[in-house]
Amino acid sequence: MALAGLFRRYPMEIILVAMYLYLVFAAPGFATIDNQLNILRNITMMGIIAFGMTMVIISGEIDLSVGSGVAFSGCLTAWVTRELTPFLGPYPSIAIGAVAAMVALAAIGVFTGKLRQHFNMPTFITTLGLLTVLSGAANLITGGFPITSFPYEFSFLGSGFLFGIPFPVYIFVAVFGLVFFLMNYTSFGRSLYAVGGNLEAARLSGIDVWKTKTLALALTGVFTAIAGVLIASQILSGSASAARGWELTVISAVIIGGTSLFGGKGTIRGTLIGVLFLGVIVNGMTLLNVSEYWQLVVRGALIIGAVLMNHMLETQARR
Amino acid sequence: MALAGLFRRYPMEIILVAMYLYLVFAAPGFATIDNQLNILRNITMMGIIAFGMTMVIISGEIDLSVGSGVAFSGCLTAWVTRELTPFLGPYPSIAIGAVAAMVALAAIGVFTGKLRQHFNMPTFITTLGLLTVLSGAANLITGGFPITSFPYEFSFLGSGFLFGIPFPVYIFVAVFGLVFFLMNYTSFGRSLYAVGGNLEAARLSGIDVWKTKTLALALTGVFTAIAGVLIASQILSGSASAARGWELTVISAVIIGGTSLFGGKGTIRGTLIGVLFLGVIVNGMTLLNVSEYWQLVVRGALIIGAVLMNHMLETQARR
Amino acid sequence: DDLTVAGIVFQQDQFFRTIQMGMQAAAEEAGATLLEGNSDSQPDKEISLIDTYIARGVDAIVISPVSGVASIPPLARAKERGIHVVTYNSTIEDDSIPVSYLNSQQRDLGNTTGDMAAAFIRDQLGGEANVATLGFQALLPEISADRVDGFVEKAEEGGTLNIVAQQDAWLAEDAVQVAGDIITANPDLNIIYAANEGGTVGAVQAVRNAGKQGEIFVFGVDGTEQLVGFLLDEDNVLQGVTAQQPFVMGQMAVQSAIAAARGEEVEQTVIVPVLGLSRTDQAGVEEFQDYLRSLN
Amino acid sequence: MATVETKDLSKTYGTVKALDGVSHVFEAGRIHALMGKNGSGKSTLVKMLSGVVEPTRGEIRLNGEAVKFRGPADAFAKGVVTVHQELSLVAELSVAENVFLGRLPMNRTAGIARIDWSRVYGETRALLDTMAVDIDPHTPVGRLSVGQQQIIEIAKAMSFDPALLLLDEPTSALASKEVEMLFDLLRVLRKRGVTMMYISHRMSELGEIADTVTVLRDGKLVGAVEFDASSNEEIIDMMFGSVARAHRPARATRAKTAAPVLKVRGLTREPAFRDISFDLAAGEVLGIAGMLGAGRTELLRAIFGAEPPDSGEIIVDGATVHRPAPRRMTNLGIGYTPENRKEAGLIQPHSIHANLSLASLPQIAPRGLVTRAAETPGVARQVEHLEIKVGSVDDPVSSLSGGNQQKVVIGNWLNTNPKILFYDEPSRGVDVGAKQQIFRIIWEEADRGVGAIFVSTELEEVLEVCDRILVMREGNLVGELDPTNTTLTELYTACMGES
Ligand SMILES: Nc1ncnc2c1ncn2[C@@H]1O[C@H](COP(=O)(O)OP(=O)(O)OP(=O)(O)O)[C@@H](O)[C@H]1O
Ligand SMILES: Nc1ncnc2c1ncn2[C@@H]1O[C@H](COP(=O)(O)OP(=O)(O)OP(=O)(O)O)[C@@H](O)[C@H]1O
Ligand SMILES: [Mg+2]
Ligand SMILES: [Mg+2]
Repeated sequence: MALAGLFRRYPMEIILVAMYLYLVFAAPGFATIDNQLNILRNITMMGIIAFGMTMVIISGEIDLSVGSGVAFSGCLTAWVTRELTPFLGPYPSIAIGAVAAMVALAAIGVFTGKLRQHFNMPTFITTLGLLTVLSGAANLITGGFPITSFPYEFSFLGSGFLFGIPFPVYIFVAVFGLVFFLMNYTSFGRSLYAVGGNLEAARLSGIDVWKTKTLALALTGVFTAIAGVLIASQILSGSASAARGWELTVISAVIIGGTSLFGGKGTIRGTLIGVLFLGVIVNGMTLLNVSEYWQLVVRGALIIGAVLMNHMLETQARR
Repeated sequence: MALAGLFRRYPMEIILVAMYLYLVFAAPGFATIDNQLNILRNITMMGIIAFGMTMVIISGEIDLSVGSGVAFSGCLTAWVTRELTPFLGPYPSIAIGAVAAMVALAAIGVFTGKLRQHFNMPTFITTLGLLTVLSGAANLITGGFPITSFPYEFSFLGSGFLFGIPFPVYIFVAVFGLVFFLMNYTSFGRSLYAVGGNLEAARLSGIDVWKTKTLALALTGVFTAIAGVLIASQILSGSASAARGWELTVISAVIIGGTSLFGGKGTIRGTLIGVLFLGVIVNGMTLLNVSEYWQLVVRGALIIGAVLMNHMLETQARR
Repeated sequence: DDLTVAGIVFQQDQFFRTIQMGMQAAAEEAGATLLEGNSDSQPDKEISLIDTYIARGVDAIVISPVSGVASIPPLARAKERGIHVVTYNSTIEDDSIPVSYLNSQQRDLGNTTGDMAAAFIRDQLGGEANVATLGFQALLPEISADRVDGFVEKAEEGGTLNIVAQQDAWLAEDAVQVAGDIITANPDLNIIYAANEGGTVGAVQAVRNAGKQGEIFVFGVDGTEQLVGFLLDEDNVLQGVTAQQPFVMGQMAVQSAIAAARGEEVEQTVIVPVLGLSRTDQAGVEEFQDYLRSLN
Repeated sequence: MATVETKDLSKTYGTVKALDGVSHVFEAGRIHALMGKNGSGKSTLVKMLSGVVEPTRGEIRLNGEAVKFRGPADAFAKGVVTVHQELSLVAELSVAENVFLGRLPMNRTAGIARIDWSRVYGETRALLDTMAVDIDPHTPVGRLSVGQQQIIEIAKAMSFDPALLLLDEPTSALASKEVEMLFDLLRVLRKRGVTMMYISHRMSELGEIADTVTVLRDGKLVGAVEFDASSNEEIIDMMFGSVARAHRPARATRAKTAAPVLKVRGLTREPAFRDISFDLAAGEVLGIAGMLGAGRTELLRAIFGAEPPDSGEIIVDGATVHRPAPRRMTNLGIGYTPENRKEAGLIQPHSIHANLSLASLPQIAPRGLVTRAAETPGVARQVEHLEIKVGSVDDPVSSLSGGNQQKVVIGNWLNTNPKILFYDEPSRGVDVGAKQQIFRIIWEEADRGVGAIFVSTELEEVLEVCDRILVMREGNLVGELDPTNTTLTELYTACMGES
């Protein structure tokens, strides 16, 4: 049957559409344009990081530090802004702060990659340690108080609209485009799959496996910093408690999108679907006014269900 | 040199001893018997779970749900106790509640194993979903408020002393002994290494690979429930917010102890060292009055440092 | 005499940070050593902290317990060892343990903002309002409920309240999203009440995101620099907050502890008054802003 | 004693009929050679007999009784033991634990059953001694060479005391000495009445041990003959049908005047090899012969930079290479096809397409931009030239049979247009036809000026393919031979040493 075939090829897409249709009828206000834009804006931050994480996971590594990375870069940007504004004015200061955050997280990605290369340190453990370190560092920067050094207009970045579309959505689309291009049309992208699929074979084929992995980690660092700056703009301050626990949500989105945790397999399109899936669930449950406790249960069950569906279809196809 | 050789063979042990000596001199109150017993009691809960987790990780899987598993089983025990006490009196009710929690978490372990077996669902994602589900379930059981159905004497289990030693330490030692025996003197234990090291080879050798993995997951469920009951006894109530974030700490302890995240390699002795290492760090920093922010930074850095040390020695040894 | 006091908070945020500063000030003044700990809202972590301080032999523990019941056993152990326990902000259900309890009543926090909302509903909204609340049920259910219910109780005095949504969101970035979702789901929403600082910041930003300034009004909790700034902003979103006085609370708590350790009499219960800050009283808000700046 | 009968036995993977209605009786107490070109279904048949995969259709009878294996353990219980084509040992565990994996002996003290470790190690020691193998049972298997691992695999099978022994290309990683040892063991087993099935692509081995030859083609049974009553030609005809076989073309005798493209001086990497010096001329096919563990693989990998050497000099085109690494050597025009394709040669989840253009990425995408248009010619060329049997080039490479996978490994390197190519056991697990194709490719490339180093454990191949042969023994270069006036016996003696 055509439908069955369609379902086998695009299971997540179809689940997403089904959920969507249900919510259109069941959830008050879901189908409004405002709400759709809202969903879009809500998923941008995690989405941007998830695109980086997709590359990292395909390359056979993982990054557990993105949650506190977001907090850290927001705080760093706010701190630099506060310190420099008296000399340079707000906007150059913000720009310097944002660049500093990107450079810092990219450097940390390189550090993680180097440890992996030279000492075979699993990135799982390095980034797990960094999760704690960065959270401490964010608190040290702020001294425990949110830094509120941003001018009001700065909130445009995270909250403003351009041609009727939330501004961060443009950044989201740009990052998606960039990663899509990298993964499908460059040797870097091809190498990601190769090093994740079989490290030794990739190495013997002359691929610079460490450069590939390190670049994926560093890019994720940059994307994390971008998300951090966007969050800081949304809440108009640098807060050390922002984005706590995001690492696991971002990884969920990537895996819901069909990327294999063992590396070598996955697509950026899938991650987009995964991110939308999670975004729609949260939005839908809020609109339906589901209690927080039930939200936890439903969200966990849907994550398991969605990935299970993918795996069932795959298992079936292999028979 | 003898010392160098010793260091190469027992790196973590030596780091632990060095840290210990430092704290004896630097941290007020560290060297008292009270404080040593205190450290012991504090590590028992995580330690018990870490022993189970060691088996799971060696078998090539992971369990991210243990944190909310602890909360869930404490709440379930408290709830059962509240409902049954009018009919059976407190102690039979607690016993039934504790057994119910163990059975529930063991069943969830079996569920996770079955999904892995039949649909090739990575345990990372199943247990990640369960982390959320169980946390929601714990909150639903309690309605958000701690359930205080335990008689005062129940606190003996988690807080009492027997022959001058905190009672939970006996449970800790018993679980350690059990897992040590399992891993070194039973075919189940050896199969753990085989299925984690080379799944296909294990299967071709006639090992029931899925039974092995599932049993490790179920045992970890039981241990998690034991830890949950002990915590409930310590706080004399079932609380849904207990043990948040434990999963990553427990995994850190296992990996600091030298177990490979990729499966097939590790020892239970190593995990004991890893658990002690983390316990001593937290206790020492509290006694030294290190600020919360610096504690985060130091803890993360020490985790990275300790694992790095292990890996550096290994890399060197291979040359 | 060299006194050692352990001061335990249960969260890292501006409120508790300010409490710690108050504690430090009081300890310094009395020449006592202050040990700082954070229980992270987790009963198990709290136990291991308290036990560690008992082992270290502190003279007093000043604590905001994570739970009214779960925190009793370890504090009872501390008391057995002759350690003086002072609770602040939250307490335990066993009155015999703490020598003193200082708090702003959580219900008062809700009530005070509720009074402002009642006046607002009566005067500006014609006696009827659609209201959404943001709490922190999954984090600290008891306190969250006290604040939200306290708010609703008083706000109802200003007219008819339709509660259209009750959700959890205590971190600013979560609150931006959740409040944003609620706003789209309820086009006729008038009021959002957020029960903590992060929720209030997020709710204000969500209203701004939606461009609903002047249509949706936010009431909240806590007197931080950012929130005070919002009260002075001209876009008329944030209407009122109720500030606790964390610095004073921390200071008084440590003072009580030291007094108890020196064998002096201390008050069993001390209510630290809360302070309503309303957009209608700009002078009061500015005065509070000056006070905040003087702390740093 | 076990008679094996298959009835209409079939296995389909998706649309691929791996085995298609095979009905045959394998008589008890004999050695049955199972022949067929790559992908003809031999391994699939063995996997079904050993309970690893379940048949799609049909049934298996042991001694007349229908059996249904739900897993390898069921097969063991019936005395069916298998040495699989792909190595299946746990690298982290010791030799002895691997031998007893899944059935560790227990003893009972105070009512508690526990593993009897002294028996595990004692019995393994004894077993290895009877096989005259000098490997410490405590060694982790991961430290052994591929050949040594293969021996452990065989030792493991022996330790079961099988009634039916299935051997899927057991000799593909073994050198002559070990092959002889294996055959001796098999003959002893045959005397004891053990039934055996033996898969190999080495025709020469059949004469030594096979009683019957059963041939599969494209999943179907072609027929079975008594070995004594047939000839090699007949068997090869059965395997390939009417398809014409490649024959060795007259090798253009090259002038040995060409300048050396590769010079190796005093190369050492302890403990694998030491003080190796030789030259390789453009267009020359240089063989390196040696016994198992002689250090050939290690030498090639060291020159290629996979594991850098301790000391010595590598000179490519007259320039010394400092700090060799795969990437640097690839850029210098050197290629290396590894001996273990599964671990080191292929990206298994990748498509055939991507695997064929992996090493040549720098050429295909000089500025880092990959387009399908740039890749397709190379991919298509290799599929055609190497006659890789593919459904679609977008299928994962793991769906190919062993031999076809090997061709992909070689094709990947040919696409880089190398100046020098190292072939490490390129014919491992490749059928006779494909083997000839691969040899032809080696010669053609050599004629175009590519210098080749050819390593194979099959000495006949070394003699057939190479222009010049170096002999290695225990990590030392011990001699040089001219294949045109060397006999197999001479080469074998040179590899074995004086004793
Ligand atoms: N797991 C699998 N999934 C899909 N197709 C498979 C699988 N295993 C084998 N095949 C296909 O089944 C056919 C028979 O494969 P098999 O491995 O039995 O061949 P073989 O005779 O052992 O070949 P070789 O000599 O190359 O080892 C091949 O076409 C192969 O591609
Ligand atoms: N990973 C390893 N660790 C330790 N020793 C090794 C390792 N790999 C190989 N060796 C040793 O190095 C020597 C050379 O092995 P190598 O694999 O190069 O031999 P070879 O001639 O290619 O034989 P084959 O590939 O047929 O096994 C052997 O003594 C082997 O035991
Ligand atoms: Mg085969
Ligand atoms: Mg070799």
